[in-house]
Amino acid sequence: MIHSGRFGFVGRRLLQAIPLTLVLLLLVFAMLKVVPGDPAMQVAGPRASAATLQAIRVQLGLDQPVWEQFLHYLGRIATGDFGTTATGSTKVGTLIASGAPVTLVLLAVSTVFTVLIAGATALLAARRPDGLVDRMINVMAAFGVGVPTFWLGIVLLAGVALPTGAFPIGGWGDTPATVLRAAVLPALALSVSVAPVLMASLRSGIVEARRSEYHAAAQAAGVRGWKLTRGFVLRNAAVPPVSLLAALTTLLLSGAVVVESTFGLPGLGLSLTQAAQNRDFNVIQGLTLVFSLAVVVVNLVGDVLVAFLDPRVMV
Amino acid sequence: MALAPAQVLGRRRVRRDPGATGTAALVTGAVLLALLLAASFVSGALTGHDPALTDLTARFRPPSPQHWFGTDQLGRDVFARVLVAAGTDLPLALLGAAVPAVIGIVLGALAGYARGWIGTAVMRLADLIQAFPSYILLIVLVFLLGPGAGSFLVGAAVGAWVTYARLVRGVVLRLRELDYVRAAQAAGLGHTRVLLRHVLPNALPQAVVYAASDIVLALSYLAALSYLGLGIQAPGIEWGQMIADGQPFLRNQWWVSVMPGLAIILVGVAVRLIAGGLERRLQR
Amino acid sequence: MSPLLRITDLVLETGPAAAPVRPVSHVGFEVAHGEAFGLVGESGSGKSLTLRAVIGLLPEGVRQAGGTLELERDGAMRPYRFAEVRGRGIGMVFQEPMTALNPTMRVGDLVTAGPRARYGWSRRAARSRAVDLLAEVGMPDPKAQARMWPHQLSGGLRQRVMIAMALATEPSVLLCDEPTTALDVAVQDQILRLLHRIRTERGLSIVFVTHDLGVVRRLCDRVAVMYAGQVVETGRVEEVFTRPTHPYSAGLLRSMPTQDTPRDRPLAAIPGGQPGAGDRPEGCRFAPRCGHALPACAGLAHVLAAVPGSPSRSACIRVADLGGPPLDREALLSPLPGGTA
Amino acid sequence: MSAGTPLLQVDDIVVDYRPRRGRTGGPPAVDHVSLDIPRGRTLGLVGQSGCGKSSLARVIAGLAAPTGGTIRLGGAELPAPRGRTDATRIQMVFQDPGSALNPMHTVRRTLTELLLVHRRAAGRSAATDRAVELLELVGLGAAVLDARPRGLSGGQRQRVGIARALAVEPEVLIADEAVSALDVSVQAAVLNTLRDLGARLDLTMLFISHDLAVTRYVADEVAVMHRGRIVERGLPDDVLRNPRHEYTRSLVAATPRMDGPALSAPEEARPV
Repeated sequence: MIHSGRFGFVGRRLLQAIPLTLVLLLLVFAMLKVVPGDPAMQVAGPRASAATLQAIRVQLGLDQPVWEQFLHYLGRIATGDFGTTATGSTKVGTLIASGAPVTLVLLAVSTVFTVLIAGATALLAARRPDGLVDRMINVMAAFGVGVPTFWLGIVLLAGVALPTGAFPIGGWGDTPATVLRAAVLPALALSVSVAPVLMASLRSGIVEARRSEYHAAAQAAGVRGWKLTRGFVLRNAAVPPVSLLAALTTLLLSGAVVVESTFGLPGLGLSLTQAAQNRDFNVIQGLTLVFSLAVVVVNLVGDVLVAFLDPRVMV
Repeated sequence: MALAPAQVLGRRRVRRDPGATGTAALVTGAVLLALLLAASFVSGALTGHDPALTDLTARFRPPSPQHWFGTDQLGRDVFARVLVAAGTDLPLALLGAAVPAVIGIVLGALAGYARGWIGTAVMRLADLIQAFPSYILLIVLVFLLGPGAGSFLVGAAVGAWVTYARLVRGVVLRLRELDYVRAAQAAGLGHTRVLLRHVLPNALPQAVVYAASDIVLALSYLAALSYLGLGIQAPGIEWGQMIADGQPFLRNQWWVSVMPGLAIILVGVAVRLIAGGLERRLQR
Repeated sequence: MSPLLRITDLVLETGPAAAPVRPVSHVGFEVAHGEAFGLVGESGSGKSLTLRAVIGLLPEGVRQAGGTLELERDGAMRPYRFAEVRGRGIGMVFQEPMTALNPTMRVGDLVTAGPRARYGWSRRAARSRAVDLLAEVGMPDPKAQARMWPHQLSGGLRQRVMIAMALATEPSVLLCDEPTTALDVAVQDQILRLLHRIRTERGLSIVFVTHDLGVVRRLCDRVAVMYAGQVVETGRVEEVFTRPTHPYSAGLLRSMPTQDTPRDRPLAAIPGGQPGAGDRPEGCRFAPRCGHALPACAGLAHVLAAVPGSPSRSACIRVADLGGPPLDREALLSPLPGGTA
Repeated sequence: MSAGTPLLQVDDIVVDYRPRRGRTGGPPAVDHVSLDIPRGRTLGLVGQSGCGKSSLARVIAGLAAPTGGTIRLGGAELPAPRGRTDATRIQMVFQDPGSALNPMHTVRRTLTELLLVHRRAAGRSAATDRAVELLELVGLGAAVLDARPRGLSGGQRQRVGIARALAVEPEVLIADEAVSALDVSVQAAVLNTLRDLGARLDLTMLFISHDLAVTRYVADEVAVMHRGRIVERGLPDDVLRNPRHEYTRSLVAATPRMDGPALSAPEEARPV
């Protein structure tokens, strides 16, 4: 009946996500093969003798057939073992565990900012389509998209954090209060480049709903005020932005990588940048996997949300 | 490159006054970029300061009539260096948008027109690539291919074509059902001719307008990569790199790091003008 | 007795205030109680805009620049404010069943949205009233269909939901904007019969906009023929269709093939095309295409005058000297060459 | 309608859009249709949306391959897909004036491209002259040569559509709801042109429409299509005045006529 349609749809999306994840795992694993240079050499150093190199290769299981190595790799991933960092001091797993909360908080706060900024400006812009306010907001939006996140971070540091001291000029907090305070500026920098996309989608959703025949039909039937706006405008205008949410979260995630280095936040983004700078393969492989799996999950959540908001999505 | 913000902004159906044909915006934008690019070759003569000349006596001069953007930690004129950097940033940003544009348009048109397995194959590949957030894709490529312009361009090509492909495929799928395409097929014109002469020309305008705003994205990715030390390396000069180099002196000499960002925004404005102008010209 | 709805001297404008364009200029007509009034014309004649002006739902950029809209209340014609009549005196049905129903709302909630807002029906009362309304418009399974979404219904059923939604607030006038144009002939017939039944059962007046002369004949008692933003003829349907008093109505009636149109001669098409809102000539707007035009017609002020020997009213000054209606008599048929419209 | 073997012979055509295993229950879009049109005559095909008339038209025009059945022109079977020359032998005029012409091309380019590709004219100037001839044939002139579809009225666009179909000198012209989207007065003018061309060029035509009266006026013979099958065929006045098949009767009764009964007339008040 009706409901099975939606849960059926969600079930199908889940099934579709599994092959995608497997392919991602394969790709990330394959990265090992593409890396220039010999992994064993990286461990033992360039001057190691052929015998030591061979021993390391056996120890790392590099001599086994590829698909066996892949299964072995899957086994290790399942238990959270992503290998050790280049310096060998910490396990990549712990690095991920410590960095994840920072990145998650940053994403959460910037998502809140993005929704607030986009929501407010969209409602303002949609009040009089093509009016002065609407055109001005569109220009600012075009600006926002063009402003590099890391530069905005620096301007916020120079213009707000340093002079007022109200916000730390880098690093993370340890209590919820200090964490929030540390997250405000980076999250703001991050959301300014993403909010315009959500704003444009919400704005066009509202304008189109107001210009639609079902809106006129409701008015003709005497529906007015908040009932009209909620039931016939917002409910329909929310569909396009929600379907964009997954893509926007991916944008935020992507931006976070840069913002974390501007503000020195100890998140997964900073680890990824540092790993790239120090050519730390295991960290890159582990983080790439974590990030892409996160995107798969976010897309899934996005599809589910759309399915519940828009009954036509029964495909 | 996961989702190009400009794509959504570009699709506004706005009733602009029919008078403005968009040429004014188009010309201003293009002239701005051309001037910036030209200035990058003669920045020394233009500003009266040799961008590479270190002069420790002139360290950290704030912005002034002599030094519009002030001087940096080695006493070099920041404005002159910003102009020189344009010679690196602009061409790479243009290429970073053009390369994926070509790939995306071709694959998108094929996926839309041929449908069948080609269509699904292209779209599955697109889903896969979009599973990697753009910076992560770039950073992994830098790791594999080493820092520098090369990995940026490969990253742009691998990541950004997806949006073009989706845009063009959508348009081609719609155009394919229109009567005039059916009429061309019925009149015995071969599929290649119908696709190249009748379908693509009507799909290109939207792709070109988007491409114009994709340059802004490509520039911000290039600058970010260099800011992270994974893009343009010294002795090359690039805006993101300049911002990163100036960050340690942010407390008292904010201009060293802040000023190069203005150039990026100026390019963003110019390209936005071009995109707006193009859109209005093509809608006419 | 006084009519139920009266529109006088309606003027609609669009474009800059300094140099406005008038898609509708000085349109007037009356609709009696329980009467089905047809507003017929080709695309661009302004019929749809006129209908939307009656309930104040003009598209963005179009504004009412003149004219009065009156509804009869306790014996007197009184101008009304749109907020007063929407969902009370006047209801409206739209053309595209696909876009006229809120896609994210169940049919039952949609149908009772009006009365819940206007009369404060409770949720429970609304649910049962919804089923009754859907039954009244002939839905095969009202209880189940009340819980379905619009996109799950066929075009014909969606149009019935549209009608139920308009009837829910007990209007005295139902405005219909080409509700059957997008439908199949068989489904259209059912909807026309439904509208006729509801009109007789509820004593409802209907204002029906269409380009289809057959539908007007089928459903309407009186009709107004619109051309280039003006009413050029108005009268009882049998009268206008058999003895047209305006060359455009005559030309329109002749150009539409019927079961017994002679098949060996070309159709009497009207040469040229209907002028757009921006480039309408002075005086009689049909003059450039009219076989009977005189120089005087170009300077003509538009007036819907009575016609000697016919209950219809016409804007053509030559009706009398052409020997009165029907203007499409063989004698009058100036050789209308196959037009190159 | 004898006159030797008919020019167009359509035998036992089936069109089924459902995937092979999903074809249980319910008829295919076109369910074993056979029809033929003698040279120089016009067959009218009437049916409501979804009856399969457009699917049939696209198969005959070579735009889609049928699931089953054959199409013969002048006795010889047309292969699917058709080669360049075979493709020109049957041409189509489409319904929607808004999308019938390539919005970016001028009328000149739309016509000359076809004339040059199919070598119906040697060189650009010869192609332009031939294009003007074609435009005059359909009641337009050289004035519209350099206009883009945006600058033409609905009626003019449909006329250019007819000129385009005639450019490759087809043997059969299919008009698929070619006047349905036009206003009544414009429709009459285009119908006159179609009838006039039919006579002057001795065109063999398949005129497809949902409008009974229009089809009766244009066609020499009328076939009625319902749920993928031809349910009735005969002379226009017979099919309309005394329809034999139940569906045709209901179609004629449901079609509102300018000279038909009003619903308020007493005998019409049947329950809904």
